[in-house]
Amino acid sequence: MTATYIETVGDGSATESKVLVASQWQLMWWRFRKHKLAMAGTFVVAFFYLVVIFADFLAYSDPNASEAYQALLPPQPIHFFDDGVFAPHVLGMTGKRDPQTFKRVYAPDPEKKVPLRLFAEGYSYKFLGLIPTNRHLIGPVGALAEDTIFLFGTDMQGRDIWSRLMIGTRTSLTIGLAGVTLSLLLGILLGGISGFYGGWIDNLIQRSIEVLKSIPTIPLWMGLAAAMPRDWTVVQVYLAITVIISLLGWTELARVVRGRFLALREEDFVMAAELAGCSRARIIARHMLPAFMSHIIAAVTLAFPAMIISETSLSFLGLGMRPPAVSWGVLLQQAQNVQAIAISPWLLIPAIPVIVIILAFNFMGDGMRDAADPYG
Amino acid sequence: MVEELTVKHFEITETARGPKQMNGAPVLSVRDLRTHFFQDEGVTKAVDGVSFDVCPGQTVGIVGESGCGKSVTSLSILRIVDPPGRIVSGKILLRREGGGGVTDIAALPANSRALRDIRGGEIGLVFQEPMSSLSPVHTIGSQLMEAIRLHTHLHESAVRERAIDMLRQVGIPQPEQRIDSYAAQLSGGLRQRAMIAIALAGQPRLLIADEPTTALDVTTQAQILELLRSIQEETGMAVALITHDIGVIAEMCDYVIIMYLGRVVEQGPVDQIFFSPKHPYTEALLRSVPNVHSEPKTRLPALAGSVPHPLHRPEGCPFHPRCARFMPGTCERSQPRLTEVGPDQRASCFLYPGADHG
Amino acid sequence: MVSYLVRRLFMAIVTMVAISVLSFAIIQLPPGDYITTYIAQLAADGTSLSDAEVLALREQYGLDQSFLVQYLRWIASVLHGDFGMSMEWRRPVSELIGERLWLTMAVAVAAILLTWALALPIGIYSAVRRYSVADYAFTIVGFIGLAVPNFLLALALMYFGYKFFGINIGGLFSPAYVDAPWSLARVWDLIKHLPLPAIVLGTAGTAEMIRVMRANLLDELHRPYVKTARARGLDERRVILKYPVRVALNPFVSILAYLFPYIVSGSIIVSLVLGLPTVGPLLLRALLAQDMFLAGAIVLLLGIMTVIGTFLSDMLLLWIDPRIRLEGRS
Amino acid sequence: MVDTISDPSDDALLDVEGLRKYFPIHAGLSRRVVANVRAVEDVSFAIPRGKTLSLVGESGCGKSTTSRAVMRALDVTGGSIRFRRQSGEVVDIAGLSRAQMKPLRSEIQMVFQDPFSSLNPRMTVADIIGEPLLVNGIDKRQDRVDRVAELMRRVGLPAQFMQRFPHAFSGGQRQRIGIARALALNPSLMVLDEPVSALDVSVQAQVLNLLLDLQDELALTYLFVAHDLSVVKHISDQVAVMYLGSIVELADTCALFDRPLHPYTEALLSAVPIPNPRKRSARVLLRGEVGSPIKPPPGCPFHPRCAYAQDRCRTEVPRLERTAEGRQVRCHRAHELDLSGVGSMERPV
Repeated sequence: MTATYIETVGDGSATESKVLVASQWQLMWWRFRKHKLAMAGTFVVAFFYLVVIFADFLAYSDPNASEAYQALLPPQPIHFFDDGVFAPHVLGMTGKRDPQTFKRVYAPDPEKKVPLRLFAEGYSYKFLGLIPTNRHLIGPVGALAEDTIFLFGTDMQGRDIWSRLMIGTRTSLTIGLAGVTLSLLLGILLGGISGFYGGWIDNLIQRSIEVLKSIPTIPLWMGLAAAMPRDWTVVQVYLAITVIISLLGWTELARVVRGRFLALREEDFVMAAELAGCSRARIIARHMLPAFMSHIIAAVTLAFPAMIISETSLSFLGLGMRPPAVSWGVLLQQAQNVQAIAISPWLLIPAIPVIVIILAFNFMGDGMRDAADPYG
Repeated sequence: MVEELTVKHFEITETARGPKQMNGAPVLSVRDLRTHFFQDEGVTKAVDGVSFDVCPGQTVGIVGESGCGKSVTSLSILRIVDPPGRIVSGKILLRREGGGGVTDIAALPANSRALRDIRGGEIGLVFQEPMSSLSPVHTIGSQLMEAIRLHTHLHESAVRERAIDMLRQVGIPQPEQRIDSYAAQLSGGLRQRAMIAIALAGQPRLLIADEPTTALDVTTQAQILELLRSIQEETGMAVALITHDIGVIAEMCDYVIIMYLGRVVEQGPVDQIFFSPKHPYTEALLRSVPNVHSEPKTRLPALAGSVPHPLHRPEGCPFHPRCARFMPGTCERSQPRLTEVGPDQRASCFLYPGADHG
Repeated sequence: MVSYLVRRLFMAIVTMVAISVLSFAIIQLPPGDYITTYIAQLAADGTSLSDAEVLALREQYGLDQSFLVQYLRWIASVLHGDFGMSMEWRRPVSELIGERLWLTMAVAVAAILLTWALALPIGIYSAVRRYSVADYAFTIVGFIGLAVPNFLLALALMYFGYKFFGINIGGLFSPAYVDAPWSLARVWDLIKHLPLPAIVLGTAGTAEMIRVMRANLLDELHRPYVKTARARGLDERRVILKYPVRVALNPFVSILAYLFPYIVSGSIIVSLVLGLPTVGPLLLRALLAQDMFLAGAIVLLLGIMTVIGTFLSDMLLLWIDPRIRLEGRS
Repeated sequence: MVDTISDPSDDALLDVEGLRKYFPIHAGLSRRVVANVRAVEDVSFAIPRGKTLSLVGESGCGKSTTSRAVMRALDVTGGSIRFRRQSGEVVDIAGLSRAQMKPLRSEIQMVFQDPFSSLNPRMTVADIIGEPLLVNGIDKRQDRVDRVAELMRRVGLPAQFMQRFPHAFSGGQRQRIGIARALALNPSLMVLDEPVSALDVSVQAQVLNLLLDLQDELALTYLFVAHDLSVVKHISDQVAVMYLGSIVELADTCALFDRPLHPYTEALLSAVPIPNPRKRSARVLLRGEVGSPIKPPPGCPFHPRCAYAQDRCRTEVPRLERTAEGRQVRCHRAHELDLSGVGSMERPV
């Protein structure tokens, strides 16, 4: 008799029985995996955070070392072979004044070869913030002062854009991460309170969110950012900017958390748990949190782009991170002027990672949102 | 392999069967209809070789459990199956009035004028959930008047009159005011009445009612069934009633079609189906239905197991894993074909000669 | 319906109050106050004030009072149209803002209109022809539109305009009209210059709105009421446009309410890059110079503009969705 | 208005008296209470140990709210709910706090209507059925596993499916899991809230049979909530018919079905479609719609739809009266009306 209750579904192939005992994370992963763009986005994001971790190692010259005579040098492509022999090098630049415009014009000089090597010596830093070293991924063979490379060219102050980009990536992406974390804490706290207690407090928080969302954010941030004392250190500014931009992200996260909370509160299985004698803490930890963790992760991923855009925009305006700090926005400040870009288009290179990472986060978040509810 | 249903056997010129034979040739004949859903996980054969007739004035009941394909059948008849569903093959033959010949709805171009004239004009449709079947942002009247304009040539000034009239006919009190109501402002019963009015606006010769009372309370259900019956008496239209409720079938229908996993397992006049079922599924299904006449606190003769997921339809006779009269070596090998088992009654089961290919 | 209106109006007022408090906080936040700055300015001009004079000044401006009292005094004068003096320009704030506010408005409205004009048809098309080549194309373009911060888009357009056409495509007026008095010709000149900033500002919003419209419409397309509309013999095109599109408009319009502040925000930064004579560059300059009365006034006025815009879109919602009109009546 | 109707017999496991549950309606910006939805209004019934009482009625009649109030899944507005504990002690649980209810939870369990939302999709069947055991002090994992396996076998599920997730089961099987979870703590009272209405016809019968078997073996007491009168007839010893928050009639199953005393019961019975094409009965069709629970009609709440209503019915609220046979009915004209029931007849097939 019992045997007749066994589903035909259950007796199928190996993959079928795998599904039957799959936890929600497995089901979500299977679904996420099918989303090609999301997978690609995930790899890109992972790659960028590797850059964050190894930023100093990937840079090869001090991001703030400036040489006026090397201003606005164009990128130097790497040549891998020299007369058919594998000998990676870049060509040095010689500058001369254009007799008509009196501007400095640089041209690669085939005579001046700067040989490159892996794990070259360069400026000193602490690897992973712990181990003092001066080795970098690549660099000129000898640490001679005149042997310099500028893979992405230099800016107006003659600083190496490649190295600055590596360090700037670290700043911008950690600010994004910190801002998201802060928003998340605010969002979970306020959204959770809103959803769990309901009533007037829910009403108050919801109305506050409505008010916050209808305030134009950029002028406000600009005001707040401008109010930062000029003498603050880089770290203080960094923290302040993080707080300012996280003031945007939490409303959406709070909305997601509250919505899930309210939906779950109505689920019969939550009531069943209560009737079984589960404590409030157990119900939240065992029944509610697992059901919306995935939604929160997706919402967090989708909150990243706004954070990154905010930091970049503020810094671009000169109201965010300030030199000597380096961030994507600070780098793009150099590109504020059309004439400058027209003459030195490589100043726009820092825009590429901004766009790529935002795309990647959007793809990843989209895939996560689709996979977040494997039982839907 | 799936057996070919001989169309000759179902030749639509043949006189219709059932208690209302005097009504002549069937208004609708479905022949070997197959509607499949093409999804990532595989192909769901929601309707897989279904044939039946509906005659004027007749009420044909299509009954079955979840996943049997009864609703997809009704959507297929009007060609409104949403992707990834698609009619793969089969004929849906509509006999036009006054010797107007026969139209194969399945062969008409999508969104063609001819097809649109049939929708609402020849065949009306009423759905299960009246709330979601009515637009939340349009008034009842606007949807009803739209249907009237589409299928009559009334002068614009008369359309509203007519709409109010129709609302009154389906038993909506104060139709002059209700016509400007939104669905959310009406009770479930009134909504379903409004739905029926819209379906009848083009004076169709066939009304397909897809679980018209499932979402309603039992006393409201009684009112709606009564309304359908009286409208049918007045207009003589044919009704195809799709339901999972055996009681509703017994109350309303002349002819019954029992479906299981996309296939017709048995069809016949209502009396024979209830008092002389031939297919083991029909028999087991009828016996397992609780009844207000039964003795309290007695066990029901239950059917074992549950309906398999349509993606995992068993080989051979789809019912064989649950069948009490399963014959190993036969039932799981090939699909039985519908075969004559009584006067105007057919079943697809290997218990009866003619069900196999030979 | 009345309760909805009252609630929205109430929210608009609360939002305005919140914005005014925040604006005043911005004025107050920097270390020192108006008088300190003023004294510094006078000192730079060679005038120095005695302590008694400073105290008198402080009293005159109420700077010895609490934040609340100062705020109320500021609000009271703002309500009389007096936004105070700009320290940097030594002119009344209201005079400085003047037409820049209206131009900001014009740019924002142009961007919203463009967003609508593009997002609505594309969103509908993408949903109805889901997974078609055009749908994929729009989706990809939309993703990129979402990913490019608008100041970068502005830079890129400027760069290409400069590089390939040798023209400066910034500004809202041709040189001949920059300082000209208002006339029909000047308005027409303005209209001719609006599309570029509108595109720059509207891209991200358009991409977002296409996604919203597509997703909502996809949700609605398979509802039974669409099937019943089809089943009564309505033409496919009219089925889609009259029913699901109409229902999907609701979330589309409610997002508009949040689009407005977003676009006003964006206009600040885009104006800087494109050199538009809106309040944006003025605000940045005021902030960098700590010209706080000017900055506070701009933030306040922008806020009020968005509140009005949001309120108008709420009214639009009321108009298109009978469910909101019916709310509270049953 | 107080009706003392049930003399609490000694063997009653559950004795509900004068139960009321109002839901306040808030309006305006201040969210003040402008009215109450009177979901349950003066409901009284008692269930003897080992018996089944069904609450029937149409949507919005208050049957589900009543069952949830008995479970104390919500706070009650008034009345008493006396429950006889396994220790023999009788407790009025109507006023107990959350903490005070906790020790009683194991004795009153529930089976839900929706087999999909009632099982946490993120837990294995073993965890779902084992959770009540875990939180009630059965700490050893092996003990729990053994008990879960036993429970699964008891409800007709193969124990080797323990590690599967709910999505691997069909609706009927999920409902069995829900029953096993409810049984885990050896309750004496089971509240069954429409346990078969979401199931296919063929599966419905299996679950009903299972419930009947379990009651026999474990001497369970059922409070069964349903809208389907055929199902109710099958499972119940007693039936209470509800209309607009009140019980209008309560009687032994056969008595109620054969000879209803309340006009609403009569209408309800006659509306049930009979699965017998030879018996297409004439119906008592109700006019109009159910009244509003916020502002119920004056007098008898059923009078606007009642075919037998008189002037008195329009003004005076009828009291719940006990008849000689131990039936209860809330109708002014109960003693003079001769109403028809479903009678009995041979089944087809």
